[in-house]
Amino acid sequence: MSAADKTAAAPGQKSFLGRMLRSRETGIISALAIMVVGLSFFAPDFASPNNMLNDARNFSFVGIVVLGQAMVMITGGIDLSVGSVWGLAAVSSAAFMNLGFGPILGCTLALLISAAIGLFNGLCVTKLRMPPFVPTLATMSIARALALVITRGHSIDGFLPDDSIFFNLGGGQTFGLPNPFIVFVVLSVIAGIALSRTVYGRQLYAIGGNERAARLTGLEVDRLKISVYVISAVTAGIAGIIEVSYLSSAISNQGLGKELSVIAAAVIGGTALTGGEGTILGVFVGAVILEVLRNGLVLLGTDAYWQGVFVGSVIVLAVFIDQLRKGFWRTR
Amino acid sequence: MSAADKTAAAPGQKSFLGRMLRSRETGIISALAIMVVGLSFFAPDFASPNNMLNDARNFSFVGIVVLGQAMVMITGGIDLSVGSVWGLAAVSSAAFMNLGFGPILGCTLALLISAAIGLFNGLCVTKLRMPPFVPTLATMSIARALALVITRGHSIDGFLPDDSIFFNLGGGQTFGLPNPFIVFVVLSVIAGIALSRTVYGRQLYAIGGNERAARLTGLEVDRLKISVYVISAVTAGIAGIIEVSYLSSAISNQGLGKELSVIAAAVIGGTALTGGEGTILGVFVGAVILEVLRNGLVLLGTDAYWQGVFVGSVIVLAVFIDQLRKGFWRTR
Amino acid sequence: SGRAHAAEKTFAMVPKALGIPFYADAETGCEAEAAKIGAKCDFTGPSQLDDAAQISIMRDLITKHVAGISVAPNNPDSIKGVIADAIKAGIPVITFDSDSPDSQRIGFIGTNNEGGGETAGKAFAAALPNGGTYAVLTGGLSAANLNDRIAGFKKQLGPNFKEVAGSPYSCNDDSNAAVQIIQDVLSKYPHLDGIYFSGGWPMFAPAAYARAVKSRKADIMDGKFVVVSFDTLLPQLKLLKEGDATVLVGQRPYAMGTGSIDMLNTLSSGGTVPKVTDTGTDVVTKDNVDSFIAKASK
Amino acid sequence: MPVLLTVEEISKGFPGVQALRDVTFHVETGTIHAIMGENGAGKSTLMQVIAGALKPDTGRLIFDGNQLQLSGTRDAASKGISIVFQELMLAPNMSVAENIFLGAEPRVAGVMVDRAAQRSQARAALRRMGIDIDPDIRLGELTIAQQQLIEICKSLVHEPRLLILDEPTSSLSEADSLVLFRVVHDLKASGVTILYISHRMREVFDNCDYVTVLRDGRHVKTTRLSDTDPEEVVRLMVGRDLAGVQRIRPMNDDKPVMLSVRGLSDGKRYHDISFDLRAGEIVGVAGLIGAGRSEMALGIFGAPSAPRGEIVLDGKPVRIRKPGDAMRLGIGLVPEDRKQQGLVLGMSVGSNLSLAALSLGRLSNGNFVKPIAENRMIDGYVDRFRVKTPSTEQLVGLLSGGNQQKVVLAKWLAAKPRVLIVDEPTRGVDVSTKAEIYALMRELARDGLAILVISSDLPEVLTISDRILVMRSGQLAGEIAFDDASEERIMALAALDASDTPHPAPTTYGEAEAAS
Ligand SMILES: Nc1ncnc2c1ncn2[C@@H]1O[C@H](COP(=O)(O)OP(=O)(O)OP(=O)(O)O)[C@@H](O)[C@H]1O
Ligand SMILES: Nc1ncnc2c1ncn2[C@@H]1O[C@H](COP(=O)(O)OP(=O)(O)OP(=O)(O)O)[C@@H](O)[C@H]1O
Ligand SMILES: [Mg+2]
Ligand SMILES: [Mg+2]
Repeated sequence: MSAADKTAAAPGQKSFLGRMLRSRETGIISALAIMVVGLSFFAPDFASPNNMLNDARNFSFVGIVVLGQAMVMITGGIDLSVGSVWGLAAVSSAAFMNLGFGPILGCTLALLISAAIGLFNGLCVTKLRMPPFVPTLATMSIARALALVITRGHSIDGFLPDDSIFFNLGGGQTFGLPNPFIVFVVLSVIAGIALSRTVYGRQLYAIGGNERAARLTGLEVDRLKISVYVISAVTAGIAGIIEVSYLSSAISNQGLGKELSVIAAAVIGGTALTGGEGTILGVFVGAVILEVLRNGLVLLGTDAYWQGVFVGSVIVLAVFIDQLRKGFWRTR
Repeated sequence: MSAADKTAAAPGQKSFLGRMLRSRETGIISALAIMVVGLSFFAPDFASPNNMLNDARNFSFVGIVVLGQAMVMITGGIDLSVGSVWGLAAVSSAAFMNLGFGPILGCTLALLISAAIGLFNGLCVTKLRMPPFVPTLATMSIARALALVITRGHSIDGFLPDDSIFFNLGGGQTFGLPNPFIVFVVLSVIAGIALSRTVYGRQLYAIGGNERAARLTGLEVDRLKISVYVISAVTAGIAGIIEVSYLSSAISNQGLGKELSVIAAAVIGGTALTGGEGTILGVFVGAVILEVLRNGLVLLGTDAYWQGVFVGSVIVLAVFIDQLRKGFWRTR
Repeated sequence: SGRAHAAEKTFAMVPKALGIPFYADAETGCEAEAAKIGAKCDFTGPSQLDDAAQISIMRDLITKHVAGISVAPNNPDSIKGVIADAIKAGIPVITFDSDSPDSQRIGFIGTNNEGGGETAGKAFAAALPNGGTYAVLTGGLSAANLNDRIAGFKKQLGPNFKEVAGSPYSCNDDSNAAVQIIQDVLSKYPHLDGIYFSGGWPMFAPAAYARAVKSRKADIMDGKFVVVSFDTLLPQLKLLKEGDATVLVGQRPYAMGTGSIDMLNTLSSGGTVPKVTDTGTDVVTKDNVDSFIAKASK
Repeated sequence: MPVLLTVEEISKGFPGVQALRDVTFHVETGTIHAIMGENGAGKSTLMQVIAGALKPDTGRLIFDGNQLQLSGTRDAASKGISIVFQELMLAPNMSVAENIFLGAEPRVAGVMVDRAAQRSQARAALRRMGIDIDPDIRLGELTIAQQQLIEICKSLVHEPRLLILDEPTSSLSEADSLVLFRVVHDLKASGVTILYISHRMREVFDNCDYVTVLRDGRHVKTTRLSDTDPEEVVRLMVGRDLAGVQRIRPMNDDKPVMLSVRGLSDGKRYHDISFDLRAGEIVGVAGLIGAGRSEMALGIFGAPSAPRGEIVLDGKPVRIRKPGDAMRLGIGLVPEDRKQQGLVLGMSVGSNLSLAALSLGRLSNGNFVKPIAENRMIDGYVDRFRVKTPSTEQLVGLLSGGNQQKVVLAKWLAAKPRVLIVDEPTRGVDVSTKAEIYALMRELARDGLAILVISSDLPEVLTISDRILVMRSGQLAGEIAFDDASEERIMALAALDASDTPHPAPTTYGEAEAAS
């Protein structure tokens, strides 16, 4: 369905509603809608504008990384290194600024380091034919260690004067919306267009669907695959830098364990681990669901120890609703 | 090569050496051999019997769980919940014994709980057609939360008199070998025979190789898949219980993050995430490599901050050597 | 309305992460004290050590309008913003266990980790008057409180002490891994003079720990091998009594829990509290271990 | 003869497609019963219903006097019905013996596989079919043709009374088909009934007793083959008379050489291949299975490129390192295995169709796809090839085999190549579409396209080619000019053993095939 639904839209032929209902994301959007309605009812604070803005900021960090991860997964890969690259980018950008490089140069260098790790992953997957799990697991370990080496366990702060505009990136607002959220939306739109409207995106789906056929159709499979690992690492780097700006401090365990949240959001959003399937709208909703859930559980005053039970149950339920939707339209 | 090489041995036709060299595991065994030789040379303590016995105990915990994980992966699945099931089994067995249930009943109940989680995973994967990542991610969260609920963050100890035979399971030795290692070896032999010699094992490979074909050939695909998730959860439970016996204390974060070590060991051992490939010998070696590496880095006196860099590099190198071997025999 | 306590206050306690026995003791204290004064203790924190997740939870608590927050910051700098926001929203905030002195938090209750480390270092140096080689075992390499304990510890050691290569060793708060590291370290350095644990992880697995140090047990009893550990949990006390450790230095998490509630209650009723409240440290040796065991087992 | 199977009013629908409507007919015991119909007529669907792989929406099956209630393929197998599916249903990671006995392993002690017995029984089963394959070899290392034979071997393990073969010969050469037919006739002699699907008219008339024709999911007619002729069968299938495809003598004007291959060799599967291909020319490449034709074609296309030899395009030597290079130079390759190599099964018909063109930068503005131009192009080819699909958004994997083949062909024509290599272009394609494809190739050749057709279907090679290259064990065995071309000449060159001619070749059928 994926690619098909996105590209084809025989105009006028089908009603808008029909198309909406049949689209991949209906199930997961319904799951989100149910959660939002339920929470607004049981936790009145949930619907307050302030809380919504907080949520919007919170899901943006993971959300940005999910965009890159989704592209990797569409080609049939997986990137476990994102959490560590996030941490390394955070720490190295702060360290560069601490050395007096200034925000722009410092962040650029941090992103270049991230990209280099993505490049390494991509080369191992393509040129050395490793299963993606292996090099990304290795760089997960390596990048985290490098972050530790840079900080030697201490936090880096005071790298810029408190009134520096850099802190606006993560902490500030524009038109009343948190800046990280704006970055997330802009990147989502770019990624969405790239996946659904460009030749590049179409080729990624083809690689994930049938790599051999893609190769025999003349696609530069290796180059395309390398590109997604680089993109994934760069999105992780962006998240790390924005988080540094938000926290105004960098520590080596930033992004720790985030690879699981990121992959979970992508999978909940309908991205297949086997490749060839997934949309940006889906993973966007997936990222939002996870944060709304976390926020909702605190607002409902759930016992902290039980929260994991609810998180797990909602993940299964959300995907179950999605399956129902698919089943419904399949047996129709 | 895998399946064929394992089963086939047209007698006399091929030399033993030739078969060894062509077997799937040669590459990874060479990688291990290189490590062992290098370490014995640079860290003389490494080869001491005492250190070897310590290592044997240490890799057994993860090793036992890798056996179940390998079976899941051979059918094309993945089980992320093992680390949390490990923790839940540890905590619940200790809690049951604390309630005076006695070691046998307490451990049996803990294993039943583990099996129930595996059953849930299996049912979601087969009956609800979820990608394995989803339910096992959910139970990863749920089982960890349940362990927290049981302990409320405290550790459980003093659940049995200090001289109870139960503590022998993890801490004792038999014929001079640590008991966990013996359990690991016995379970490996059983799993190895099950995978390579029994109808059950062959059917697991068939499912991973071509699920549709397996289904249309009349295999009970759903039942087989459910069984591997149950087995995987039970191995995780066994590891948890043996760890409790070893530590004589249970805490909710036992097994935290172990799913990654377990999957890494399986992948390093040549198990494909796409299913249909993998051997017990391979994953056994995979588990050993990870522990030898950890132990070796300490014995070499490596800077703690840099260790992650070495761990990552060795993972890539080990798999690279494996690829070389494959490439060598492929172009032959 | 018939409800006498319509305004039952909810005070939130935010640890660095869930599932750590130390904070579980603080939670017990928090709940006991809250029950005493007819308030509610809402104990909630991130599932793992994560600055951003902790801040998110703080923001959620502000949204919920709790009556006060006591937090153990994962990172003293990044927490400043959300503390300021809470204060702005009229919610009093104090810190416990770890502090954020530059923030607008009203008070701090706990022990100074560096001070605790110094206590441990003093005991270590006293036990090894001639100095020697030593190793440090810690949880996560980037945990600020643990790093403070190590820094304080080292400050007290003279020039005749030498840290071995590879130290500090990190066990990531995993008892099994901690024991493995001790085994490895003792194989590599069989003549090590002392070891310092910045937290009690290996000793939370008493049987395994006892086996791991068995080869040096006689040395520990003779004072030729010195083991100084943070924390004073029951299994540790028993090990000390058995002669498997030299000195334990402990903080008082239960007191941090009760104290937090008292301070927050005072603040929410318009009172004032001191800037820093020291809950003090316990130093346990062979001489006073029995009284601690008696206290801990009751 | 007694009736073995009665199909009664079977209907089956899929989302958007009514595949079968009230199909009713009888199959007599001990006969070879052909099922024919155009692509998408519902043949495979019907066979899957009979074999228990699909549940019919309505209708009944009566087998040996009893009504069948099948719970699955295993149930059907235990009742005596086995099927060889149109797509291969094998596990590539397992050995040949294991595949043959999958789900029916000989056991010791209840749970253990008796590997010695499995191996020897597999060897015996292979020998009975006259196949020389080591039962221990990994299945994935075999060619599709060999895998197809293994698949048949596998279906015989249950000693079926009714054996269903869904296009078993589509990936076999004539010589390999003979092996199969020998087995089929042996089975018939031992009382087994066979349902046989094929698009090859001659095969059906040579080997079968009855034919049932389906059109658009409806039963059209069941008749003895001796009571009918190919023209009538075609008419029943298509619903109208088909214009014949004639051999057309090539014009003898001097067309420029488009592609010239010199000494191409990969050192393993093909050696020292040299030939010229002129603009507007259709050159056939014949040979036995495994002769190295496909590998040679891939070598030209750069997948992987041949280590030795020279390729000259338009008089200029070119270097082709990867398929992308070949495509940019105007070379296209329709690969032989559409599922593995040709299509992205999980993508829509439309996206598959435009993939090659998009990669060449057609239909896009910079990197942005031009949706309107793309849809127009897709609709154009779907109409022109009469691809049977509910919409261009349908997943290509859900189309019938023949329609998938049309999509692959269309995909490559949409890339507008100057040289087109087609490997088995009509594998699994019905007669009328075959005729269309031939006509289309002619038309493209007339417009100057140079076409190299690799085919194991002798009538096809004869019909379509201006001249024929024959390969034998990796080398060019010779070239046959238009006027000298005959099946005997080809076989003489392709096999050293010239007496091994495929069919008795009764002339009437041969002409009928060419004419249909
Ligand atoms: N699983 C499915 N989902 C949707 N449509 C299907 C499915 N299977 C078959 N169809 C459709 O049902 C129709 C009949 O298909 P079937 O495979 O039976 O044709 P066929 O006669 O075997 O054709 P061919 O000669 O090309 O193999 C086709 O239009 C096909 O697209
Ligand atoms: N992946 C492979 N591994 C091993 N041998 C192979 C492989 N692919 C092809 N071969 C062998 O290479 C030889 C040439 O195969 P190729 O497919 O080129 O022949 P062909 O003439 O095109 O036959 P076909 O009729 O099957 O298309 C055959 O002997 C075949 O068995
Ligand atoms: Mg068919
Ligand atoms: Mg071929």
